[in-house]
Amino acid sequence: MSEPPADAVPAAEAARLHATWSDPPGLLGRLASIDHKVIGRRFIATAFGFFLAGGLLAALMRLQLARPQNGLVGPDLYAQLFTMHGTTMMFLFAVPVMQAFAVYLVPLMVGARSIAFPRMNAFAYWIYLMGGLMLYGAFLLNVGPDAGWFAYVPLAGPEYSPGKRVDFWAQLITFTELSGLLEAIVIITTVFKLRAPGMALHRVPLFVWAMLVTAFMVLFAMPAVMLASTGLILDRLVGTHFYNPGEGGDALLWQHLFWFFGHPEVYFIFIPGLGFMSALLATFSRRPVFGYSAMVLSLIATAFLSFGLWVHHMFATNLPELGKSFFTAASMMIAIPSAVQIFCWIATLATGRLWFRTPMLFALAFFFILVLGGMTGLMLASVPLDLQVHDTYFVVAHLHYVLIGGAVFPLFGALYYWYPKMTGRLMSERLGRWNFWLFFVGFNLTFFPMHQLGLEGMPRRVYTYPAGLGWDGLNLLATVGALVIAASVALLLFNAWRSARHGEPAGDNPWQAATLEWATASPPPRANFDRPPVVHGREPLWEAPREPRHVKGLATDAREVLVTTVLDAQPDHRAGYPDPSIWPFVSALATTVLFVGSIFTPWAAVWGLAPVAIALTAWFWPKPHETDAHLRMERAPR
Amino acid sequence: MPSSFRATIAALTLCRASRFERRAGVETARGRPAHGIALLLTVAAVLSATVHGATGETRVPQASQAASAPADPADGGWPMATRDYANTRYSPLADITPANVATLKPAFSFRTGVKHGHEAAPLVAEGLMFVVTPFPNRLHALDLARPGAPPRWTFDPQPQPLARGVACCDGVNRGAAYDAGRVFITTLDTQVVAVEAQSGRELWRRRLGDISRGETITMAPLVVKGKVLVGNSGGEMGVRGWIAALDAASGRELWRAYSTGPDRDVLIGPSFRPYYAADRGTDLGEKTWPGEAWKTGGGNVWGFLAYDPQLDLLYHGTANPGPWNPEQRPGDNKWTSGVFARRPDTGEAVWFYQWSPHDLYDYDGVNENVLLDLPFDGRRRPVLVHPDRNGYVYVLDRASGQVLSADPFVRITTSTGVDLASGRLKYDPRTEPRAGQTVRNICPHSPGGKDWQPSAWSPRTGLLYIPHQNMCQDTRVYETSYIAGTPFVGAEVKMYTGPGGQRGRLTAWDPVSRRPAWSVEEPFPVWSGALATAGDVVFYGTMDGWFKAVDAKTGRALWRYKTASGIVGQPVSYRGPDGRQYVAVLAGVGGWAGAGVTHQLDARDPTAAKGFAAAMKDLPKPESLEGQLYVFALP
Amino acid sequence: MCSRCRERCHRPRPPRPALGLALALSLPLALAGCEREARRLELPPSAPLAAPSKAGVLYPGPYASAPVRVTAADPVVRGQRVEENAYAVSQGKRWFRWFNCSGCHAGGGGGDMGPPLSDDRWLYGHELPQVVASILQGRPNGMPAFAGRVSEEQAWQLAAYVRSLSGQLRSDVAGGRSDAMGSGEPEQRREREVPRPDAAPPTVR
Amino acid sequence: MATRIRPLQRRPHARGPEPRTFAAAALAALVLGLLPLAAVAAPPFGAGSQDALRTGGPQAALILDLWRLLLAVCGVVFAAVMAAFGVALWRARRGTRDTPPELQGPLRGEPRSARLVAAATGASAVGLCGLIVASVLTDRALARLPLSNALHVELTAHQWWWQARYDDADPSRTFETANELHLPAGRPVLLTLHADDVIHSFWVPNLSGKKDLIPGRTATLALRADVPGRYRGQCAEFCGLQHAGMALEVVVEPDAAYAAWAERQRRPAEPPTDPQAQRGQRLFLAGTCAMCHAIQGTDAAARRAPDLTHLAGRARLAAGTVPNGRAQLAAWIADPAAFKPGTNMPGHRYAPEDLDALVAYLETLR
Repeated sequence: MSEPPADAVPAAEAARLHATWSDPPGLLGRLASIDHKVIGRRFIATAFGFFLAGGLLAALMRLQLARPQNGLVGPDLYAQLFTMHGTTMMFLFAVPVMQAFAVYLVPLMVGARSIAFPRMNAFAYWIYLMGGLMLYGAFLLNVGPDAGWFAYVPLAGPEYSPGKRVDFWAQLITFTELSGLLEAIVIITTVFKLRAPGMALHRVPLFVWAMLVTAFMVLFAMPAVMLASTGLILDRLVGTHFYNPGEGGDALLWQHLFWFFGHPEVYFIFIPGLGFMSALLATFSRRPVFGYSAMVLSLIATAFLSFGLWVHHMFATNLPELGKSFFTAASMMIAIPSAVQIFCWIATLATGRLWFRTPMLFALAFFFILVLGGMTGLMLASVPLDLQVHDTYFVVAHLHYVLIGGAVFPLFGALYYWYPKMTGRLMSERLGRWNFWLFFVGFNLTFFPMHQLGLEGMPRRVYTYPAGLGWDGLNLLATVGALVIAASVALLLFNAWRSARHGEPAGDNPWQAATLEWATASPPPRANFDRPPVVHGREPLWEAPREPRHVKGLATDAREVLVTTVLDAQPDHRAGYPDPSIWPFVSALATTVLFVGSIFTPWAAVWGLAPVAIALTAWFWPKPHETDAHLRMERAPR
Repeated sequence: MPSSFRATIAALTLCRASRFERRAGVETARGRPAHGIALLLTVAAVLSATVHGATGETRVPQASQAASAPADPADGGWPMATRDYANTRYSPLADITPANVATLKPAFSFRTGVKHGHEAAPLVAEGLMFVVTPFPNRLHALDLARPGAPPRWTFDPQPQPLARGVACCDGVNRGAAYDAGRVFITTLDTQVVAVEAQSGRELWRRRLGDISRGETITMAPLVVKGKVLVGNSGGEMGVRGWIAALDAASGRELWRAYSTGPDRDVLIGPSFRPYYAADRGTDLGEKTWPGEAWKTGGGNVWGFLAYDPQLDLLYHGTANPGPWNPEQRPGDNKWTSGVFARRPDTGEAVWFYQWSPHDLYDYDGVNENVLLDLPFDGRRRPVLVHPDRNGYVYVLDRASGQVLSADPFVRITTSTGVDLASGRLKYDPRTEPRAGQTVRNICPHSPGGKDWQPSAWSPRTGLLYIPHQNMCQDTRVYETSYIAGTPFVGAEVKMYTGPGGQRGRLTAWDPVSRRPAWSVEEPFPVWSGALATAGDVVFYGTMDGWFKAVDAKTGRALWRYKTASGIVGQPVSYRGPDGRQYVAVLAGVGGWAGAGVTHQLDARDPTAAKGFAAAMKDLPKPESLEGQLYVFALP
Repeated sequence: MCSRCRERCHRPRPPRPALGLALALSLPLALAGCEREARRLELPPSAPLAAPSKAGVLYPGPYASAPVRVTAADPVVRGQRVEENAYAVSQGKRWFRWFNCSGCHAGGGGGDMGPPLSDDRWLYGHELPQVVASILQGRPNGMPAFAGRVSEEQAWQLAAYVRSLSGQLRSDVAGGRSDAMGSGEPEQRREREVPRPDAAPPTVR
Repeated sequence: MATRIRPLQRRPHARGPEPRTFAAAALAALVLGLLPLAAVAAPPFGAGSQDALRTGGPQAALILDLWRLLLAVCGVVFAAVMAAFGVALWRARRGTRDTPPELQGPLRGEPRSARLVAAATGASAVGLCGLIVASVLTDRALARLPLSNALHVELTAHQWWWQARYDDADPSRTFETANELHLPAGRPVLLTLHADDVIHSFWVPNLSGKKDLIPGRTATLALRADVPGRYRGQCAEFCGLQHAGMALEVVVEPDAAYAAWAERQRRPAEPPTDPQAQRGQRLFLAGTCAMCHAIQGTDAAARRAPDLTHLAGRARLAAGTVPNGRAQLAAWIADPAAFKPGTNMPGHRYAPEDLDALVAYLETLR
């Protein structure tokens, strides 16, 4: 496999392709870029930036809680800290980073020239970035949201959250919703229509399946929170009564809407994690994951079930008992598809040939942490027990076990795994192991004691606690653990920064993995594949090559992609592909003005629309030379 | 008999009668006037027979003969706000009839120069008309004998201005009382002042309450057996209600009965025999309240009082418990929103009945009690007819306090009826206010099916003419603090028009057959009192400034006159020194219902004036906010 | 929101290369804080105010001719700038309900036993110190004097809220709707009522 | 802790022209100098007084039993999964980059793995059903707490304190208290829960699970405390600035002691006899205090802050956060924000003798 392929592309053709798919030069060109790899890299870097910011806030909170009656942070700032931490991690890191990886990887993994709706993809990124910067800008100006990432009304409502803090939060939700929904459409379309010929649905890599399922979940869950946050901002700004029990609204309505989104949201963080796991385990076990169909069905089942258990966040409210029992059952039953996947992976490990590299270590840690988090999840699903541990540190422990164990560990593994593809260089293995072990130890040190703290009665979201209740030691331990995590993350950053220059050159396929992204250069050329591959099985790079190996006939002097059918990925037609454009960026700017303006006046929804309309018109305005080029390439079907 | 001759006789009788009365009142402190009255009654009976013989009918139900004692049926005067002890507001004058009322013309007029709601009834005695204004409670005596009735004197009690800040519903006054050559007025800052009728000289004055705690007096006093009876207002300020008796001659306080608290404060003693078991027990005025809530529990006495000389019983309602938010006062909250029968000499309570136990909506129980003798189950019974704010017309045996009947005269969603066995109002839990919740469709609204505006009773038609409103509301109660001198309400209210689309009504109610005979609709609440006359004409005023006359038997509109301001006063009818029948009313919009206009409240706030300002925002701003007396007569 | 902050917040976010610059620019602003959003939870306790002579009773104040003692140079207002601070105004709203102001002036300020606060007539002056003086000193026609009964800080917050009822405050500082039965437009949605010059303290009507 | 003033939050930096901490400290010192330093009566809360694992009543005990069952089952499952995982790791062959990928097995199908996965999945499903049953049964058992002769308490949560009204069929026997519930041991209690402003959550882990108090809604919670003792509860739903400072003390005592306590609570406050306390009462009634607090037996009847009729009988001030003693009381009155930043109680710069008198009065409210 190491020898150059027999049908190597002539250098001239490669150069032409490169020129065709390149971005225009200069700063403007960068802003105009619609290359999914560029956008994906930016997306990932931005998400990690927010991860660091959110982590810093968490570290501050842990320092405040290190000892009882600590005076480092007052209640006002603390409320902003935990709100910003939760909001950042959920809306600005966990969901976007998964979509970011998808933006980078999915087109490569399905063997596509690029991503579907590339300008929309760029627009989604810019919106996300601007939303995040808006939130942090507000935070720095002391306009940081302070009603919790869940923003329960009436505390987050107009009467008890004066000023504009919660409005910035609600508008951030609008930003991330918009970005998330657009990305979901982009990913779904890419997976459905731009797969390499031959990659029928039953040959789609598990990671791509996970991202597809996630995208569908986003599509169904996000509108709920979009409604909810729009209602909130209308209540606050216009004086509507969605959540005002005094005028026919309901404070509990917010909780239903929020958790109808909020619980699936946990799964659209977790399911991509499962995708990472499958990718990593296959490569480092040197075999395909056992039980492909079971895995896919489990993903889909998880997605469906995840919409049926939002009420377990609300057991302490006064709801009918029968309903609660139903949600107990649903919350427990969702463990089954996850269990199936875990068992399949164990079977994979047991029958594989294990290669313990850093990505694999992160993947293996998943088993310990996620299974533990899953167990506490079962406990939280039980109504009576939840009534004791709900809103205590037990839940804090649980959710970090599930989200960090289920998503961040695989994510770090994924970073180590795909870093060479993105940069062409491997990350340092030695630093990676240090990184892993520090993270693993620090994580457990921080969060395991919180189980005990919660059972011993420590509620969440308290900026301090009295001495003498038996919480002091465990809190200190947790703070020490948090510092260890901080050290570990610093190491990761250092590793990434250093390896970008000094890392070992990776080559096309440093892990000898099976999926299509490794079939091209590292980092991949502008057009992804000099010749788009044709697929004959689930593990295209592991299977013996079969003819035809490549797609032929796509234009090289104009942007053109091959569109295939949804189920069997039969070549369907060639489609012209958009050129880079500055307008998505301008549109995002205009949208930002609209969104931020509507924090202060509802009229922004009127005058703010004008620039958005202008930018969108310019974006979609047919350019004669593009139309001509596409017409030139048109051929009658033979 | 030619009518001019009849008039002369009547005028002569009037002059003699008043002279006689004055002398009797001055010379004998107690008891003596009865002789005079008896004498007068004889004369009157003869005269009345001749007068009424012409129209030739007497109806079965009668205003209690005994109860209407001091007001001589033939006497064309109007000595107290409701004319007689029985609260009938019935004038025996019959010159004005449905046939000629259309020719009624203004005779003279008088401007008071005051801008609050003029809810008072002008009084007529000794050839003078006494007009008491709202705050600053000036008393004007108009000389009826002189053309144009120019003021003879004006008495200014100079009440403290800050009383206006604690008066819940505009600084109104509901009238004075005349007795034996003296006029008694109450002032907003809780004083009772006795003024010599002829000269306007102050005889005595007495302060009965503390305005800095929110206490005010708005009611019309009643003079019974040489005692001036008054009660306080301030149920919206956490003021503990009471009724007090002052010696009419000296102003000395003879007794004071509270509406809440231990029995000794309420003047409940061994002779207290309430009809229903729920009202029996010791210290219920304390035990039906949590903690010390009774001390700020309201139960004020600000409605019209009634007196039955035969039974020697004084009847007075008690107002709503405070605060409005019922959750702050679990229990029956005795003795609020009910009616007491007391001995006027000692104040001792004889019986009590609670219209609205644990009142949920500010349904004060102070509406007038009209004392009648009605046939009930085949026999004539002394009864008390009471159209309550809670929407029922009650008929009680006024000797025992037994409820004989209770029938809705408006649409009611707050209760489903009155259990006659236990006497208890059956609340509808669907409209029960609960803290933190907005309860919708509460009918009638807080001012009730009918508020203070007194009804009139015509013995000729056997109908009770109830001026009332037809409105509903949404309420949200919340926990409120008692801070002395500030409101103690704990409720926000939005009012709106009730079913049918008209906010006001004049309903003619037949208490025997227990149903309305007819009803006239008005766009605005009928916030004025009613007047019934022996000529079978019923008068009332509207808040948009019309003074109207309708046929007592059918409700047919007969006549109307547009005044410069809305009418919330009480029309009266009297025979002038010239022998003619006059009808008088004060115009001057205000009161709770008119506060939005009077005080230029902001109707954009639906809770302004506890909901009334916005519900009345289409009330046209009158030509003048100042009060004006209108007196009408046939040409 | 302080106008500085508004400009900043309205300004579209620069792209990432300029992030550092933006952060550097916003740092001084962050240090200065955005006046609207500050929660001054630790203000020094108010100085004692003259307490009324009779225990437990709100006494009416002197007539309006009494000198207005409170001025904008007052340390509390100078330190707090209540009318630019959304939290202070919202606290004022809290006190408005707590101290039964709403009982006399209605929940939305439309007036009841007391005059409306949401219109253009200011019987005793519409400037913040004048409103504070009205609250503390009382007014002759029934407004009790709250000096000694509320802390000075509370009085300023109350006054700021009272002014918001007629739209005198910036809409981003004034409060939103209440979690209660609606009592008119939320303060932040109210058009500013231009105080009428002719509204003078009424004599006895 | 017992005798020292211990602010929940130390001020990070003094602000303004005069250093406030210094002023408060000076004031407190002054008061301390004037007052004989009374020993604080508040028994300190020890470890375990707010602890779901140490139960004081049947509701918490039922949940604790369920917890133990779930812990055991989940522990076994976790151990089994980890064992399988460990065995897999331990037994699997090792590979490297150059290990040729195994494709044959997966293509042929792997019946042994399939059987094992299916069996494990089936076992999980059965186990989960068991857990659901156990959970539902516990839920039922919780709902079946006998409520005959139950004590009815209306609990209203405010930012940031608890208002309690002990109901009685006879309304004059109802009484109010705040932040400290006394419950008779062994007698069921039915709590009716309201919220005045935002959502709060009632939670006394030693006695029962939590229940949210939601504005506009009414919830009930039944519990029984069998083991006498002092328990600590805390608001468990984020409710704003002083969410952390919203504690609730629950004193479970034998019937007789409870009855005596309740009888004491029903009585209005005695009028003070000592001239200093009388002066304090006048200050209380004439000042800001009476605008928010109530003392039965006086004109103070406001309801925006805890009822203080029997303040001196309580172990702690400020919603369970400050031990109750003269010095602490004085410091709290002078500058509440030093203890609970964001509290709605204003600070007071009383003259020392005034503060002294006020505290002397409040100390009489037994």
